[in-house]
Order: sequence, then C-alpha cells, then structure tokens
Amino acid sequence: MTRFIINRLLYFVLALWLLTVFSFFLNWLFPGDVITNMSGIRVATEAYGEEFALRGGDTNLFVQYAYYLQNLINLNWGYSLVTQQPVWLEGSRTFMATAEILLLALLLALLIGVPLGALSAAWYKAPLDKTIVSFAVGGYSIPVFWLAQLLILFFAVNLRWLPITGQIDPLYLIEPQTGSVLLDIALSDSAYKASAYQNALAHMVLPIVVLASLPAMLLLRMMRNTTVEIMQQPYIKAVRARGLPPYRVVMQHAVPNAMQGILQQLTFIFGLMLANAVIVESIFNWPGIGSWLLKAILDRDYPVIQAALLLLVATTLFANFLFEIYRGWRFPIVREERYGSA
Amino acid sequence: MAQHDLYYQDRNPSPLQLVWYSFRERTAAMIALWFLIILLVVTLASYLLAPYDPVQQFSDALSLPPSWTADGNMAFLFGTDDLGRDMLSRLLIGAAYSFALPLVIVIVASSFGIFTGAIAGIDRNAKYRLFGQVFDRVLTIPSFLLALVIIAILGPGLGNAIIAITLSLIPQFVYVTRNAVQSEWKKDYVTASRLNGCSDTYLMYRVIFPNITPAMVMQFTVALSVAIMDIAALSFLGLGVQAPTPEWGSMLARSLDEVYLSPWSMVLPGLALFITITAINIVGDSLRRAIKQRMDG
Amino acid sequence: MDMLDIRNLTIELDMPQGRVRILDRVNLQLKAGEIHSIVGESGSGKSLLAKAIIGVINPAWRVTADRLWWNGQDLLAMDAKARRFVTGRDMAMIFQDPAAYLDPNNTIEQQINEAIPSGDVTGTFLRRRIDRKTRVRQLLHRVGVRDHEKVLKSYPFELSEGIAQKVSIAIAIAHRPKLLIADEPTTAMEPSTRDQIQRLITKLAMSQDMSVLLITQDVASILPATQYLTLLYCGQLMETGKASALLQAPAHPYTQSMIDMSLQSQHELPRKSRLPTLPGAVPTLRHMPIGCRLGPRCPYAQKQCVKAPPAATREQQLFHCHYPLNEPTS
Amino acid sequence: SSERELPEPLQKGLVYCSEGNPEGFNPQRITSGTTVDATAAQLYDRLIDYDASEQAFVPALATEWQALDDGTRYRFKLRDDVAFHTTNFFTPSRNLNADDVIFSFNRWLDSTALYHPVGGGSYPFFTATGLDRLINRVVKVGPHTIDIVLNNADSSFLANLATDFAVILSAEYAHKLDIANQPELIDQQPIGTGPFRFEAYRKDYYIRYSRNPDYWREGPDIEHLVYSITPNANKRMLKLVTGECDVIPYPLVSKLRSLNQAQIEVKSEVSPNVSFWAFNTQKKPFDNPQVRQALSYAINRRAIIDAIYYGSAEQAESVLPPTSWAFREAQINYQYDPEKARALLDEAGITAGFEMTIWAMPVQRVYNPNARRMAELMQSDLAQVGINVRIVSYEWNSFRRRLSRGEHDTALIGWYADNADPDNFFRPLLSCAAVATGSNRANWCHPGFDQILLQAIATTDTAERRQLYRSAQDLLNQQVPLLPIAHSMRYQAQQDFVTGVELPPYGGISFRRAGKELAQ
Amino acid sequence: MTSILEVKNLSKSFRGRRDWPWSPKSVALEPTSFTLAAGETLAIMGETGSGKSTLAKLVAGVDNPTSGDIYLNGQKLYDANTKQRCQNIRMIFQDSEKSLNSQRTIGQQLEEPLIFNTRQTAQERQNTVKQTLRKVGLLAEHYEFYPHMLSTGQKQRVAIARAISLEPQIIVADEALVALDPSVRAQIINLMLDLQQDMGISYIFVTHSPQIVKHIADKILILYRGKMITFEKTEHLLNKPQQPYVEQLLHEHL
Ligand SMILES: Nc1ncnc2c1ncn2[C@@H]1O[C@H](COP(=O)(O)OP(=O)(O)OP(=O)(O)O)[C@@H](O)[C@H]1O
Ligand SMILES: Nc1ncnc2c1ncn2[C@@H]1O[C@H](COP(=O)(O)OP(=O)(O)OP(=O)(O)O)[C@@H](O)[C@H]1O
Ligand SMILES: [Mg+2]
Ligand SMILES: [Mg+2]
Repeated sequence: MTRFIINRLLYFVLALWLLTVFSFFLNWLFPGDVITNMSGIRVATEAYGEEFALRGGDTNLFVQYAYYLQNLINLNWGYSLVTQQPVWLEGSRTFMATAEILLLALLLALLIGVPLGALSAAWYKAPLDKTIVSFAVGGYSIPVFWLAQLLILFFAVNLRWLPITGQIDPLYLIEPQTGSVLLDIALSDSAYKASAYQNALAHMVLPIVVLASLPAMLLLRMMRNTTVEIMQQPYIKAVRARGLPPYRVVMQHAVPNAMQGILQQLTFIFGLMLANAVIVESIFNWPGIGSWLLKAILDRDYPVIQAALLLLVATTLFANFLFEIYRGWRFPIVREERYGSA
Repeated sequence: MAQHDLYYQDRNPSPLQLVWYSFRERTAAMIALWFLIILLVVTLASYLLAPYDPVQQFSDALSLPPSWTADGNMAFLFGTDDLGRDMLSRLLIGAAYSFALPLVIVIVASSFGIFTGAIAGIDRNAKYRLFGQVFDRVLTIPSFLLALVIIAILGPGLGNAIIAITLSLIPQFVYVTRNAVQSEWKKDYVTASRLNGCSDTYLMYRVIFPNITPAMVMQFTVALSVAIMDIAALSFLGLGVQAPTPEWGSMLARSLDEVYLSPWSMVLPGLALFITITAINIVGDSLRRAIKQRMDG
Repeated sequence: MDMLDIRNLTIELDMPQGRVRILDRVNLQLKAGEIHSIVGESGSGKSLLAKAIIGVINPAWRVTADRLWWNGQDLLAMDAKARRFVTGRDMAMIFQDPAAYLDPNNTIEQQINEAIPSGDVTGTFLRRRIDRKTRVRQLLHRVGVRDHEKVLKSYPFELSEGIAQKVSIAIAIAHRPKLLIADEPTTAMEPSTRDQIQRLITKLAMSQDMSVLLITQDVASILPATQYLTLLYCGQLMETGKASALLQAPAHPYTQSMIDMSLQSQHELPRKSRLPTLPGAVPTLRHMPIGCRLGPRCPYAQKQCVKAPPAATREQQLFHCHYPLNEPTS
Repeated sequence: SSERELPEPLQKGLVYCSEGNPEGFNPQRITSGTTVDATAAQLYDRLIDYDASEQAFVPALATEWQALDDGTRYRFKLRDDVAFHTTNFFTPSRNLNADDVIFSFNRWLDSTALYHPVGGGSYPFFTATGLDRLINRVVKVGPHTIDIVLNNADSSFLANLATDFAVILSAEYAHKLDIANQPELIDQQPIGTGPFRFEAYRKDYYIRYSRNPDYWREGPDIEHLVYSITPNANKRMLKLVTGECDVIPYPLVSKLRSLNQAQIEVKSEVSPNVSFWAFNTQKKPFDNPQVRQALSYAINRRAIIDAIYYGSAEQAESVLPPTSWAFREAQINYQYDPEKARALLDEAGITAGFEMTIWAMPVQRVYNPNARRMAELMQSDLAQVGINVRIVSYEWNSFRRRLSRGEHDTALIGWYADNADPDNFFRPLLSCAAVATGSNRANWCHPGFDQILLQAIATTDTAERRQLYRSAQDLLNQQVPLLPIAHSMRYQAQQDFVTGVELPPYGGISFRRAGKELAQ
Repeated sequence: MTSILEVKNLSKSFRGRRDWPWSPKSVALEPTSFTLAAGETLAIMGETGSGKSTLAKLVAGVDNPTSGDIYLNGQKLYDANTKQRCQNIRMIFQDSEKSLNSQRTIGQQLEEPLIFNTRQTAQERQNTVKQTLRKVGLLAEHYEFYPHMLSTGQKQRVAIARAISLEPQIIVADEALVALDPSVRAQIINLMLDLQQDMGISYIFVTHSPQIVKHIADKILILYRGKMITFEKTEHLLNKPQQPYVEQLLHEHL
C-alpha cells in the first residue's frame, strides 16, 4: 500500500508540476506584458518595477520559473487586473464556494445514481429497469443550461419555492470569510443562524440539483451496467450456488464490486461536474470559481484566468489522486493491476 | 430452422456485420439513427429548406407564437423570435452550427487523435510509460475545461471555439486508441501476425484496426455528443458563436430574456439540442450493447 | 434410498433458431457417501446438469424432469426460497478456475466467514466472533492449508491456484454439505497440484460421509475412488454404471472410445503411432443430429441410429445404444 | 402593506437589484449612472438639493446661500450638526465644517491638491460642464461658512452644485488615510454624511450599506440596504418575482405585466434622457459627416422603438427631449432609407463588405433596455446596405474604460440629464472638453459648436439661449456625430410593501426615506 | 542426424512490474543450450513459472533474448530479421481462440505469411491457402469463414495450417493441446505426427502432460526455476533413476 501511495503521489506531483509549467508559459501565450499577466500589476505603475524584480523579469526562463514557483507557493498570486484585489484571496473564497456545492452535488448524485442503478440491475430487463434506463438516457442528454432554466421557471418562478441567485440573501449579512456559505454562517455572529441556514440551503437546492443531475444519471447507468456485468461473473454464480438470497447477492457482492468500477469513473464524473460548475455558477450567480473564471475570460483578466485554471485543474488532479488512493485501499486488486502499467 | 438452409444461409457475415445485425434489432436505436441521418440531410440542405433568411427580421411579426397556437401564423411554422426572425429557419440553419459543425470537428479530432493514438500505442518504450501515466491524469481534465483554457488564450469567438473544442477532444481519442491498441497488442493474434512477418503498418491497419473499430465508433459518438454540448455551452456563455448567427446554444441564451413573452423561443432550441444529443447517446449506447452482445456470443 | 434421484431431466433453451434441447432425458442417482463422476466432452451439458441440481439457472431455460428429488423432496416443485434453503444447506459446488469464483474484493477470511452458517455459532456477539474465528481456521486446516494466517488476510488474486482451490473447497464444506458438486476442479492445473486436490476431495468424501459428484472431460482425470461413472455426449446420457465394470467392459461405443483416447491407456501404443480417436467434431447446438447424437461420429453407426435408442441395462450398467459392445457371450 | 411573511433579517433590510458594478464609491470621479445610483444619494449629501416638485433649490448641508459680487461669488452657511459616518474603519472626531467642503471641492478643482491625482485625477462631470474652469477658488470664511468665487457669472452654477456629483467628503478621513499612506481607499471605503454607511462591497455580487444612525435629518426606516448586482434584466425581473429583490430598476415592463403579479408595483416617470448611436469621429471613415449621415439613413429606428422599447419610448429627433424648452425638431429626419444610405456610402467611397464594430453596452440603462439586441437589429439593417457589423461588448466598467480610450468605431449608449438645464445635454456629451475626459463618445470636437455652447451658458436671457441651442441642434442634426435614437420613460418595479423609494427626475435613486410596510 | 537448430546460452531476464527502477532484474531463464535435429520432437517440461514459455517464445521470436544466440542450420538468427526466422520457425499458441483475429476471415489470416514472405500472386496465395487447409483436414470453403464459425478443434487446425503454410523446419507449440477435448486432442496429435512424417518438421512442445511427452517426444528438456536441469533422449531419461523433481513431472498420476 505504501508503495502504491508513493507511486500515485509521484504521478500526482509530476502532473501538478507540469501544470505549473504550463501555467507559467500561459503568461507568454496571453497577449500583453508577461509580468503584468503574472501579477496583475500594470506596466506604467510604480509597483511594476518592484514586481519585475520580484518575479525575476530580467533573468532567464529557468530562474523566472523558479521565481514563479516561489511566488505560487507563497500564495503571492498577483492582483486581478479588474478589481485589483489579491487573486489568492478571491480564488480561495470562490474555490470554497464551488467545493461546497460540488461536494454536496456529488453526494446527491451518488445517493441517487448508485441505489437506482443497483435497483435497475436487480430488476434487469423488467419494466422498472427499462423505465429507469430510458429516464437516465434522457437525463444525461439534457443540456445543463437548459435544465437549469426549466427548473428556475418551474420551481422558482411558478411555484416560488426557491430563490434563483447567490448563496444567501445578502440581508443576512454573512461575511464571506471562507467562501463556503455554510461555514461562513457558522463563523458569523449573526443572531439569525437558524434562519440563515434555512435561507442558504434554499439557495443551494437548484444549483446542486442541476449540478447533480448529469452525474447522477451517468452513475445510474454505469452502476446498472457494471452490476449487470458483475452478476455474470463466476464468483457471483458461486455465491448464488451457496444459496444466498438474491438481494443479499446483489447487496453484499455485486454492488461492492460494482463500486470499484464506479470509483474509477468518479474522477471523470468529478471533472464533468467541475466543467458544468462553470455553467451552473454563472446561471445561478454562485460566487464560485467557475463563474470567476468565466468573468475573467470575458474581461481578459489574465492573472485571474491563470489562477482559476490552476485551481480547477489541480482540484481535478487531486480528486483523481484521492479517488485512486481510496480505491487502492478499499479494493486491493486495484493496486495489483495499476502498478506502473503502461 | 428453415430446411432449405443447408449450411449458413447468410453466408459468412463478418463480426462487424453481426454487430450491425444486433444493432438493427433495437427499435429505439434505429429510430435514433434514422433521426440523425435525417437531421444530417436536413442540415446539409438547410439553406434550401429554410423558408427565410435566418437573420431577416420581420418587424411586423415580432415574437409570433408557433403556427399551431391560436395566435400563430402559418407563414412562420415555429413562430418568430423577439426580433421577428423566423424560428424554423433559425433552427434549420442553426443545425449547421450545432450539429454539422461538431460533426466536422469530431471527424477532424478523431482522425488526428486516432492516428496519434495508434502511434503511441505501438511504441511501447519505457519512457512512454511515464508519459502514459501523466497523460492519464491530464485526461481527467474534462474537455470543456480544456476548451475554456484554449478560449482563455485565444479569446472568445466561433473560430476560436472550434479550435478549442477540436483540440480538447483529441486527447480522448488518443487515449482510447492508445489503450485499445495496447490491449490488442498484447493479444496472441497480434503476436501471431507479427510472427508472420507483417509490417507495422499492416499490423496496425489490417490486423488491429478492425478489432478496435467498435471502440472507435463508440468514442466517436461520445465525442460527438460532447462536442455538441460543448459548442452549445460555449455559445450559451457568450464565448462561442456570436450574434446574429443562429446557433442553438446562443439562441437559447438570448431567448432567456423573452421566456415570458415567447416561451417557444427558449423551448425549441433547447428541445432541438436535447433530442439530438439523446439520439446520439442512444445510438452510442445501443452500439455498445450490440458489441457486447456480439462478444458474449 | 437414493439421496439424489434424477429421472429424465430435460433442459431446453430458446434460441434465435428455435428451441434447442441441451440436456435430453438424463438420469442420475446418487446415494449418500458415494463418489460419482460425470465424463463428457466439452458442450455435453455437464455443467448445465450441475447447475440444474444446485438451482443456479437462468429463468429463460425450461427445466423439466420426471423427478428431481433430493432426499425424497421434489426440488422442482419447491418455490425459489425453499429450494435455496435446501440447496444452501445440503449442497455445495466447487469450480474449475478457483480464483475467478472467489469475490476479488473480499479477504479469504471474510469469504469463509460468510459461508459458515449462522446456526453453527451461538452465544453473545463476542462469543460468536471468536467461535467464527476458530471455525475459519479449523476449516483451512482441514483442507490442508498450513500457512493459514497469511492466507486468511490475502485476497484471491494473491493466492496460488492450488491454495485458491483449497480455499474454495473450505468454503464449500463450511456448512457440512451432504453433496459436493465439483465441476472440473482440476482441469488446467499443474499435475502435482491436481493430485493434491484430488486426494483432498477423496479424503473429505470418505471422512465426512459426503457424496461427491465430480465432473470431468476426460476419463483419465476421474477420481480414483470413483464408484459410479456417467458418460454424457451432447446432452444425452450414453452410459452409466459402476465405474469398475464400466471401464472394464463398456457397452457403449462412446465409452469405449473415451477410454481409448484417454492418454493413460496409451502405454501400449508404439511411440509416435497414431492415436485412436473419434472422427469429426462435436456438433453445434444448431445442428444436433436426430436420434442418437453420437450417430455421425460413431464407428458402429447404422441406419437405426437416427432413432433415439431406448435405455438398456446390463448388470450394473445402463446405456443407450442400439448396438452395444462387449456383449457377454452367453 | 402586504400579507407576506418574511424572516426577521429581511424585514429590516431592503434589497435593490442594481444593474451593474459601481466603478468606485465617489460620484465626483464618475459619470456612470450605475455608480451614481449606488453612491450619491445614499452615502453623501450636497450643499444644496433640487426639489423637482417645487422647481427650486432647497437647503441640504448648507442652510442658506447668497450670491455676491454680481453672481461671481456665492456664500454658503453650513450646518454644524452633521456628523460623518462612524464605521469599523473610521471614527470621526468632529462634525462637518468648512474644511470638509473645501477639501471636497479642491479634490476636483485644484490640480495641486494632495488628493487630486488619487484615482487617476480625472473628474469628467466637472470638466465637461466646465465647472472646474468656472470656479476660481473656494474660501473658508468661518468654521461653517465658505465662499465660492467664480471667474464669471454662470446661470447653471447652482444647478450643477445640486447634481449628484457635487458631494461632500470628509477631510479628516482623507487626512487619516494620507497618514496611513492609503489615499486610494478614500474612493473604495467611502465616508460621507449620507443616510447610509458603507459596509462591504463584493464585485459582481453586492454592496452592503447600513443605516446611518447619526443622520442629520430624517433617515430611512430600514436598517440595511443591499445592492444586489444583477446585470441580466431578465434575471432581475425573475428575482423580483421570487422576492429576492425588493426594488429593481429598468424592469421589462411589458413582460412584467404579462406575469401579472399582484404584489408588484410598477412606477414610471417621464425622464430627460436620450439613447444614441455615437460615431467615433476621430476614426476613418467616421470622420466624414457624409458617412455618418449615410449610416443614419440605414437604420430603421421605428423598428427599434417597437422591438426594444415595446413602445415605451418615443423616437428621438434631437438629443434634447421634446419636453425641454430648448427643443428643436429635426431638419433632416433620417427616415429609414437604405437606398439613399447606399448612395451616400458609394459617394463616400465605402464599398460593400465594409466592416465596422458596434459597441453595445452590457447593462440596461433608462434610455436603453437592451443595447445588445438593439445592435443586432442594426446589424441586420446595416447588412442590407452591405456593411458587416461585429458587435462588441465587455463588462460595464471595462466597456466604459475602453470607450474612453476610443477603441470603438461606433457605440450604442445614451445620456441621462443630471439637471434641468439643456446645457447638461450638450457640454458633457459633445464639447471638446468632454473629448479629453472621455465622456464625449463621438470624440467630436467642433470649435463652432463649442462656441455656441459657451455663448449660451454665459447669458441668462432664456430667449437668447433658446436660439443658440436651436442652432446647436441644427448643427448636430447636420453633422450627426451621434444619431439620437429614443427618449424613454423611466420605470422602476418594487414589491408593494416597499415605501419611500424616490425616483428623482434627474437621475439617481434615493433610499433616504425607504421602508417596508409589512403586516405584523 | 545433424542438428538444424542450435541454441547457445539463451537467457532472459525481466524487470518486474512492481519493482522499483533500481531493483535487480528477475531472471526468467538462465543461460540454456540445446540442439534439435530435423524431424525430431523436443518436449520442454517443468513446473509453473519455470521458464518453459519463456524459452519457447525466445526460440519462436516472440521475445528477444537478453543474451545468447540461436543458430538455424548453422546460421545465426538475428532479432530484427523476422523474415529469416518466420520462414523456418513457426509458433502455435495455447489458445487458438485468442490467436486468431476474430475480425478477419481464415483465408485472409492464412495469406498473411505468404504476403510477407513469398512472391506469390494473389491467385497463387489463395491456392496455397486452400491446399494447406486441406492438408490439415479442413475444406477449401473454410477460406471464407470467420473464426467464430469454427469449432475449437477446427480453430486449432487453422492455427496449425498457419504454422505450416510456409513449410517451416520447426514448429513451436506452447501448451497447444491442454484445452482440447480428448477426441480433438487425439485428432490434433495425429495430424501433427502425420505432418512430421510428410514434411520432416521438428517440434518443440511445451506441455505438462507426461503421457503426451512419452508418446511423441524424442528429447526432453526439463527446467526448474529458469535453469535447465536435464536435456536427454526420452528413452534414456525414462530408463534411468531420476531426481524427485523429474520423477514428479514424469509421473503419471495415480
Ligand atoms: N447461457 C447459455 N446460453 C446458451 N447456451 C448455453 C448457455 N449455457 C450453456 N449453453 C450451451 O449448453 C451446452 C452445454 O453447456 P455446458 O456448460 O453444460 O457444457 P459442459 O459440458 O460443461 O462443457 P465444458 O466441458 O466446456 O464446460 C453448450 O453447448 C453450451 O453452448
Ligand atoms: N513479461 C514478463 N514480465 C515479467 N516477468 C515475466 C514475464 N513473462 C514471464 N515472466 C516471469 O518469468 C518466469 C517464467 O515464466 P514462464 O511463463 O516462462 O513460465 P512457464 O514455465 O511457462 O509457467 P506456466 O507453466 O505457468 O506457463 C515466471 O517467474 C514469470 O513470472
Ligand atoms: Mg462446464
Ligand atoms: Mg507458460
């Protein structure tokens, strides 16, 4: 296991390093002054000279990269060209806001997709299964932005059950300290925490549901297909021959083994959710990293674009790393298969 | 069993044909496939079929509901949008951007990706192992995010969006091809052909390729639905197709302001996207199942 | 009385070409403590027969029989739950490729543990846990695994073939079944491992008074202790009877050729000479010959063979053949 | 009052869904309506206010004022009971006095003042109206008395002082920041005397204000005021429907009505504004009046009024609205005439396939509910005469910044009068001085035109002024540095329980008397 | 008899998949030498993992040796020269199912070696293939068949047809008979014996089965953990006292 973790960690760090290299060269790919792209300090300003020195503007590429890495690690990520706010501060906040809905949505997706998939597999080819499956095919074909709009129209506008934008009604006066509204409420000294939580959760429902819908349907389908496939495996036959009742065969043997495949796909699903977060956040005005990136792209705010990409990609890589470690720990056979396979 | 059938009636269907036979038996799959074929034909002929110029504005027919409603007008089958442009024409021409364009993108990306993947699959040097591992991780970055990266560098716009989506799809093809080739490469039949003295090109195109075709076709359908979704999403976010081009995603985006006055202007492009993607996914799914069924015998 | 009594078991399967009869009126009787081997070439329906007995059947298959009795109870008449209970309690099965039949993501300990019937351990939670632990180890000892702690912690893919097969045997005997069905448990094993496993099964059968139904492809690899032998070909029962008698004087040409082809009996042949064999190949499901299915390949086949031969008996042998061999000249 | 129940924090606060980010928190520096709406009436006070219903100037921070020396010197007496905001970043030690007023004026008046260059040193409103050249100096007469010395008498002086831009800042706060070496914070963490105190701003999300408990006159009923930044007009409307917004500006009135929401109240007001299409006259070929005329002929303004304003606006003939006393109907009407446009373009040597950009504002303004869509309409009109149009849009603040730099070919934007004087429509928009400050979107500098404006401002005789302004309008009509498109009604929608939100006719919005009437 | 194949100090080591880059390589086959004459049959035996397949693969050219040389008719075989090797040494795989390309017809697959190693025209190739098919007891019609239409025994015959179509001198068979039914196995053994007689082919068999070895092998090579411990004529080996390991291998059980 140690060797497995070290092996994965190595590749994770390597990928992360490549990411920083890429991000470093992004500054050259963006139009304009390199130091400005890195730091958000405009050329004509006084601070530019300092920044130029701080980022080794007159040295060669390797030294510059070293400086870049140093600044990156010191969380000196420069300033937004638009707001002149420190990028790291806003970045970490938006990151937390995204992490909040992303994790909840992932949870929701797992809670919907996995049991329904298992159910569908247990009733393989029965009407129930067919209904669930056709529902799922529709579910993952629906464009998120359309779905979001339909849900807004129905739940927010027609029924008035749910609000449309933001993390919480601003009148609750919750300061975005961490960026995650649930944490922020806990940290705040508001007198109306209970009511604030209620309000915040109401704000979360639509983004989370929209974000979770696609992965839930994908998971459902994967779960069903994998479970059905696993039900054909010899060891399931062996268990059945031992006279275990069907539901226990499914629950104790098929589902856990199917989860191995599901876990492998989870990185992919996570990435998909992260990409959808860009769309969902901008529709629901969620102050997350996706909408931050999108605005930065529209405003050509290069330090922010860079930071947002770095954070987003690093998150996917990290999630991948975590999922793999977990998978390797929970399913030892994975460690065997995946050792340095080409 | 019919008596006249002494040996095999349908003489020697190849395995690929068998996959097709199995695919053919699925009603949903065939409906979806026919839908896509018709859509393609309609798209190709869209400029002939569209009753009006998609950007022509009929100032006396602003926000006209579809013809089947009480206020509708047969001249505008699907109604008009808030600037008085014919919805049907816009949807038809929009198919060129939302369906045909992704199709071309995927064709380009797949030819490039499969070619590269095949080369990467053959070359099994140790140094590629490291590369492969890192590459696996790069692939965890979804294509939409990659497209955003590229758009961030190039700036928004249709041309850049096309480049971005094409580039972002290539890694998936490289990956799938490389993996498929490598797993085939280990199989005995390839070794056997190698021992027959076959050249690498022959091995690749005659021996391995027929075996990975189904996987490639599958990946193609997946990429197609991703490309459609991505180009629509980029346009929806204002990073792709620009006004007044009638792309479905951008039509959807601009219709949001009008949801109340003209709900059809939001529903129709959304529905068009939804049905198209569903059809592609159904074809992909059925194909996968047909292949599996074929393998299971 | 026969513990297992099967009369005219027929299994049919709906295929695109129509209904195919895969098992055709097979009979089988088994008494307590007996070792019975079933021999047949690939596709002859041996595994299907085993599955039908143990009740792991695809609902699409049509299973009919005049009798499928277990200790006097009709298995076919039971509902699924009752049948599961009976088979789960009284029967067990081991398979050819042992590692594939163990859940890859559970440790050996978990899997053996799961197989121990809950009735075996009583008392408090802690008591039960300790009892289970000791039971698991006992079981492993019984199948001759010495390095048990290491094995218990392992996952199936970490075990060698022989150990894995021993573990599946341990799992199979965990609930002291009355019948052990072994479906080609040693094919494709290395000879030394194969011998070990065969000895183990024999020993268990003797010591536990357990009946064993052993399935193999080859007369050469039946258990030496086999008391009864049944030969299947293409879903039809060719011959069945006491092993010793059958091997000595087979009545059915198929039995005869199986014995001839068995490599054991080739000592007498000069080296590099041609081996005796049946011509042709096993017919496919789509093209089953009518009547005696061996017909087209049988060296003694005549016109009459297109009619299914009736059962005939001779001493302790029962066979289906119009033209039996080795008729005692009386 | 309303039957609806709200959680407690929501009862005590008000959410105004504004259409964009403010550029800063000091209206002295900025002419954008968004910024003014967000700051001027909420954070600050002026020396005097203009009461539209009385059509008279009324006291604010100054209790009384008088013109001396033939109207070249004005004396203002200040209130002595006005406290500056006490916030977590600043606690004032004294009340408002003459120093604060002098500091506030010198900020934009005196280029040698310490704070003049802070934030870029550009004060477009004052430059464009010439106020910085009109005022000679501001003199402290007593602790609560000041004199403003003018270079010459000016009829628009008091009107300009009453605009949203002439706010009073705290000299003490400025001093404190100077010591802390953070002078730029003066416009980012503002201190004023207004009914609300600044609490927090998060770009793209919200501005939060709290009630100023020490306000010198009657203050609002609500404890908190939040500007929830919602650029998308449709979303703003939906948020009003879901109750996330209490008040929204520029509702899509026709759509709101179709929603038929009983608890939503729509207010409307005639308002002095104009939306126009400005040509960047310093770029070729837009420096050629003939081209500008041709383009003007190519646009179907009638269709625009129907499709964009849904009839809630009238087609503009001049930059001045018809209600103004100086209004002059157009001599050349620029009726939609593509043939003529084409002919003129041919004459000017512009071939088919010519490419140009239309910059369309990303936000909604009173005068233009949807500039992007308007641009799309024009795009197809211009395509008819063989011109390919690319529509350009940026986030509001970048958009304005880039416009000021003159990056555009043409721009769709507009103007909202700050006071009742016709001058307010001309000098900030089209004078040579405004080119420098960037508020002249046409970058049009015409000496003759400037001359007319100066003459008009120097005289107090209304008849003469009218004459001058009419000739100015004729000149514009003929030169078309910008094509006036529409004069629009001003709308605002709110929950029915919201009270006291005022729509001053000359722009801005004031929450000074805002409250919520909820059923207990 | 003069030897046609001479193997000298052939060895192979692997870098394990789980190993760190700096760990020593594991030796799958220590230097091994043997010779084989025309028309002779060599059986390679040994317990699992003893390097049987490795040796077979090295000889057949599937893998390249770490060290050592192979001489064919006195000529050294080079790794890169597949042509030289495949005209003379062919391999039959254990699993005929997997060693046939399921997407191509039998004919296409059998033509492959002809395309690359002969100058025959398409027509000639087709004829050769059909002849070969008949030689192994199949019909010319099988040319058009796909592998999935054949039975296991027929597939094994196709595999043999592929091996003999270039009329090689040596055929290497790695456990090629294990998975077969008794009747099919006997048929295939007979076929191979016939071919040996007709064409004078030498065989290298890898197998576990002592019966087969005793029946067909002229020489036996026994491996133990990558090391060759015996290489002798069958009669000699059978007729003299043996080490326990060899005893166990050659012992016909029970
Ligand atoms: N699920 C199934 N669907 C269709 N045909 C099947 C199925 N299972 C078995 N058969 C067919 O039934 C026949 C008997 O199969 P069975 O597995 O019992 O053979 P077997 O005697 O065990 O052979 P082997 O020695 O190869 O295991 C075979 O021809 C097989 O193709
Ligand atoms: N590609 C490989 N990479 C690493 N090690 C290998 C490789 N192939 C074989 N080995 C190792 O070489 C040794 C010999 O393997 P080989 O396959 O030759 O054994 P074998 O005698 O054929 O065994 P079996 O009877 O199980 O087929 C084994 O220890 C095996 O682990
Ligand atoms: Mg079987
Ligand atoms: Mg081997």
